[in-house]
Amino acid sequence: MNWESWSDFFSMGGYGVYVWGSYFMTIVCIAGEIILILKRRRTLHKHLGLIHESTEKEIKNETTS
Amino acid sequence: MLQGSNLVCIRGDRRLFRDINFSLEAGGLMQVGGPNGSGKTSLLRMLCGLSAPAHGDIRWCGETIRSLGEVYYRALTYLGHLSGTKDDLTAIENLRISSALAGTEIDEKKARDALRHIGLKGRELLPVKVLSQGQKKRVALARLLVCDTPLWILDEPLAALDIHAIKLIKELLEKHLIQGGMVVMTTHQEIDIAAAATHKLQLT
Amino acid sequence: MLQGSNLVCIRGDRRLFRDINFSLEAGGLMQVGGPNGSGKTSLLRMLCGLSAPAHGDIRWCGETIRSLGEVYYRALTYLGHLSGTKDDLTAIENLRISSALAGTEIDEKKARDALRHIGLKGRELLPVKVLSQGQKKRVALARLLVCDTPLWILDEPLAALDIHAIKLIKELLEKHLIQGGMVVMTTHQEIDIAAAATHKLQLT
Amino acid sequence: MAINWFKYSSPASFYSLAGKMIPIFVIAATIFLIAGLYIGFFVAPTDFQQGEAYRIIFIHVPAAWMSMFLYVVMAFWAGIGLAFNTRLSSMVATAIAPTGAMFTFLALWTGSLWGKPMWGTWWVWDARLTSELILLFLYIGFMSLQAAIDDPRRADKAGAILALVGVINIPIIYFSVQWWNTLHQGASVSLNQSPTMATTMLWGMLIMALASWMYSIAMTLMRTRVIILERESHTAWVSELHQKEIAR
Amino acid sequence: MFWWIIKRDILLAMRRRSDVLTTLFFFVIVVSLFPLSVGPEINMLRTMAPGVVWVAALLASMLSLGRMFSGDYQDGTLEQMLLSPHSLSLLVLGKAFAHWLVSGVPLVLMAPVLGIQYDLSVDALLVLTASLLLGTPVLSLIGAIGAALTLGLRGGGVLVSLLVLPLYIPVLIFGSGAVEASAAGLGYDAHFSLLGAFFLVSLVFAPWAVASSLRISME
Amino acid sequence: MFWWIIKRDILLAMRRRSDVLTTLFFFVIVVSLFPLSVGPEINMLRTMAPGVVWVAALLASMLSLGRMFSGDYQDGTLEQMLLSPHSLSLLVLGKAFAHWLVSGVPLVLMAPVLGIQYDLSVDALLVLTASLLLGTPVLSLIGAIGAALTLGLRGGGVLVSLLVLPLYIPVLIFGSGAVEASAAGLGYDAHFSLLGAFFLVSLVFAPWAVASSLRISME
Ligand code: HEM
Ligand SMILES: Nc1ncnc2c1ncn2[C@@H]1O[C@H](COP(=O)(O)OP(=O)(O)OP(=O)(O)O)[C@@H](O)[C@H]1O
Ligand SMILES: Nc1ncnc2c1ncn2[C@@H]1O[C@H](COP(=O)(O)OP(=O)(O)OP(=O)(O)O)[C@@H](O)[C@H]1O
Ligand SMILES: [Mg+2]
Ligand SMILES: [Mg+2]
Repeated sequence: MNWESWSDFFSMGGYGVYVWGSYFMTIVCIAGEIILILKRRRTLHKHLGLIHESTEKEIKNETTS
Repeated sequence: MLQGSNLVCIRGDRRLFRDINFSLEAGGLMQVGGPNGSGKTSLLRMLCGLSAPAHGDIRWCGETIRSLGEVYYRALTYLGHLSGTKDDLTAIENLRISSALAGTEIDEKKARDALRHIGLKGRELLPVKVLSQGQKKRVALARLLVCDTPLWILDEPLAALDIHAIKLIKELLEKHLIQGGMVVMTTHQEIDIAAAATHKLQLT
Repeated sequence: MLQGSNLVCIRGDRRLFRDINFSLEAGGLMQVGGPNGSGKTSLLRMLCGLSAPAHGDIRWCGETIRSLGEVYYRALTYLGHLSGTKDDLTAIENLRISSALAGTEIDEKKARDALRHIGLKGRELLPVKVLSQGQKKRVALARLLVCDTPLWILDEPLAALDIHAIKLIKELLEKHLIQGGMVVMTTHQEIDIAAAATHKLQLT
Repeated sequence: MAINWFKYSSPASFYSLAGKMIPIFVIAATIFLIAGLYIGFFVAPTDFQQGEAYRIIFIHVPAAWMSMFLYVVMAFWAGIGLAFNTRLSSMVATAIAPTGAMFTFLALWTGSLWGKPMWGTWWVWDARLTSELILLFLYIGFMSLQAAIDDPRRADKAGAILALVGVINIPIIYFSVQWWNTLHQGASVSLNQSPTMATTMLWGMLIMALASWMYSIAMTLMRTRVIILERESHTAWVSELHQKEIAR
Repeated sequence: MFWWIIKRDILLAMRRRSDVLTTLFFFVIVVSLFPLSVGPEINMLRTMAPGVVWVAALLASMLSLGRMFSGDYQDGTLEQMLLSPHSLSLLVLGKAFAHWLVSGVPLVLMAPVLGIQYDLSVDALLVLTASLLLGTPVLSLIGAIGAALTLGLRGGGVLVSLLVLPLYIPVLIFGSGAVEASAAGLGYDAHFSLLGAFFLVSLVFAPWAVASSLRISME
Repeated sequence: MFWWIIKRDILLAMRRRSDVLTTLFFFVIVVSLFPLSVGPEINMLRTMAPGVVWVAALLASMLSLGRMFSGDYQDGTLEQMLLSPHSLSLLVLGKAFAHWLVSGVPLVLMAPVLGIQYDLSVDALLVLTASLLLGTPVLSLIGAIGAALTLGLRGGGVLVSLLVLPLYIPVLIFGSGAVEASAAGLGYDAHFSLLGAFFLVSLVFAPWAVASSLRISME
């Protein structure tokens, strides 16, 4: 075990800013990427819903007329 | 209202026409004819004030158009060989922006109605660059549906249009003329437009 | 010689046409008609190999045009909505360069004769940008006078031309057809061209 | 029995296959990540020269490796798409780009956070650093080019040409340390030499590299699935699929 | 009207979102090119920094000048603008403002980050950003004159730089001068007041000059 | 065919003689801007010189890329080129060559004069000129790829620099590196052989890449 205490762990021998800055940015990037993909998926599904509705309507129109 | 007297046009070392005189009253139509390169476009651009005649002058309500400046532009709609549409914008955006520039701001609904009327239903939201030649022309012509200027100067408004669209434009012009508007136009196609007074100006 | 089978064209999310079949023999004329935006230009560009059909194939002398590549281009002259002329060069330079690019080098005299024939006498040495709309179109069309390709694909060759020029083009096409050439063309104007066989392809 | 690869090269079947594979890679990535971090922070000893700051290595090096590796993979799939006109491989290439750009950015970010304590400056115009920056520009160029083109097929092909031309940059980055004598550390992991690092350190790094690898695959698959749906939104199978998903 | 023009130009820029980004990246890349070709000594780089950043900003702003009117000219929109009942000078001001929003503001925001790469002090960074904030609108306004004059001429893109660069030079000198003065611990008020004066003068005269050049170009 | 293309492009450039001159002036102005914004210490200027000249050459060559295909695209000539029975790669090579003649050669000729302003030695001047002579064709060839890829896209002018600059960088590094090595009295053979290698590689691959990009852009 390298660390005596939590504060020791967080200070990283005085390099805390640099080490945690790196890991923090990594987490931000990963989370950001995942969120972006999921958001893109959601908007896409909304869009698909619209297309779906419009084609259904067309089909209805064709059958009624 | 619109009067030209003794107009002369010189391009390079060539005199395209001289001593052109005309006067156009409310409800009047002037059809400028002539073979390719006879100076029709040059004349129309002069009437708009985009270029100056070598001699003679052009008056609107009795004053020369140079001295009128923006007052004249407020009464004028010009559609030339170039369409004035942005390839990257949609038809609606193009129409709204070009009318706003010309002094009439219109809302989205009105723009959409105009585009539908001119036969672009379902194409309102496409960028203009993917439209066909005739459809681009229609986007430009749609401005005539939303503007309220008395004087229209149209350079070959019928080029690239199909028969149906030509009929539409014909009706549009006739309506405008009946309401007391004025039209100056050129075309190489035969077209019969009913007007209170029709001048045919033949350039050679 | 030129055959299309089951051609389908998709633009964006719209199917412009499907199941287009035709076959064009020596001396044959195909007139493609239809309203604005019906896909005429798209079809013509496909026939040139500038874009690929979504389904179906196009054959020249039995082989698909993709596989023929440059061999096909040697037999083809295409004139589209765009003129392919350089504004800064003179009519003569434009004609000589565009024919050289298309595979037939011509000398100055021949270029000048062609331009005269098409009605640009006295304008041969002007930069194309000062020419009128119709004169620009004529510069582009002059290529038909000097090329010796069997297949001509012309997209609205008559736009912007005056009556005299239209007659000239009509005669030119008829001569080409009599000599065993093939023409595919579109136009919104009524025109009657005599040919060994005329197909009318109507798109909707 | 031979697997029918062609079956999976159709977007529709790839879509469902990818859907099944994503959880596997996500789980693998998580496990490796936890193991790597544990080794990195609790097993690996303090470096006698650099103190604790060296612990940045556990993301810096994997990120730097992935940034180059993903570019090559992207160019490979884009090239396949261009040569054989297979839609799926082009979509995969498009899907890789953002992840690759992200790793490049991370390599730059962590590198400069490491550089400040070690070299006393955030940035030097050293060959490797600069070429990594160029790599970021290449990724961004690829993405902006594709974004600037509306027609997806055209975007695929244009992007492929750019990606292929840009591949020359990869050897330049990799060998830059040997070609120019610079501040940045040379390769310390190579096949024929014994590693110069403490073994636990090396293990931590390698496991973290595996984690980022798994992560990249998972992200690529997820993004590819979205791209497939976007591009095929008008086909019958997509609307069927959509209905099924609504029903659920 | 002014707003319509700005709205339209921004809309056009947004339609291709990459536009704004690419001006920015151009700026970044040019600034990064210098250390590559000059070499990595940090002291030399630090002295060069203000000059390099300013030259890059100037080039980035100049490069996007070509787009300012040429699109409108080719598709006939400009003809329509000349025939618009609104004041042409105002329209032109709108276009210059839109140009600045799209090509100037991103540079101002990015400059500090690049300054860090050249190891500039915090003070110098602030002065650099402020000088760019005051200087880039001048570049857009002067640039508009050049763009209007070269309209429709072939090779306009390069010709415009020839016309415009000499006019840009005073801005460049005082802009980078301010940063150097601050880095050297001297006062830089004089530089800023001169930049401010340039800005006011160009704000008053440029729209008028552009409007007349446009009318001449369209004859 | 190759010759027809070259002849035509040169003819076009001559029709607007200012084109060639303006690329050149751009180059001259950028090189002269630096002493203005950096300050006049001659030692520093001498160290900067190769880098600045090379960056300026690169920017000048890049600026004229936009014109390479866009004119032909807009007026339909490019369509005709694709339908030409001649090999498209050859046509493209002709265009790149013409671009080099118009935008590269003048720079090569001008470089020694500018180098003198920065007080470079005769040896260094020779190496500078030779490196530009070998490097500028590579710039034209690589640039053609970027120009073809961005054809018809809005904001192409700036997008093309984003695509092309990263690819230019190796040329820049070795080109200016050669001059610096010679100024420092070191050997520069390695630099030149690398530049030569770049040239050959781009000569073989660029026309193909450009031809395919053009076909893609015209679909
Ligand atoms: C922004 C700054 C930096 C960038 C862009 C960068 C880039 C890279 C790249 C691309 C690699 C992988 C190359 C390879 O595997 O050979 C790498 C590896 C490495 N970097 Fe950095 N780096 C930066 C700063 C630093 C700093 C400040 C240090 C430490 C003082 C450092 C230490 C290392 C180490 C130890 C490796 C592993 C080398 C190996 O084992 O192969 N880097 N870096
Ligand atoms: N610099 C010049 N030197 C000589 N002639 C010129 C010059 N500039 C223009 N022209 C001529 O002026 C005429 C311009 O004609 P204009 O465009 O007005 O014709 P148009 O009647 O509109 O023709 P179209 O029906 O083809 O549109 C052309 O005949 C052109 O050749
Ligand atoms: N991305 C797209 N999305 C939807 N529709 C599109 C897209 N791209 C093109 N189109 C449509 O494809 C058609 C193209 O038509 P084309 O240019 O072939 O017509 P045309 O028959 O030549 O018409 P014209 O007589 O006007 O020249 C247009 O109707 C256009 O709206
Ligand atoms: Mg005309
Ligand atoms: Mg058409």
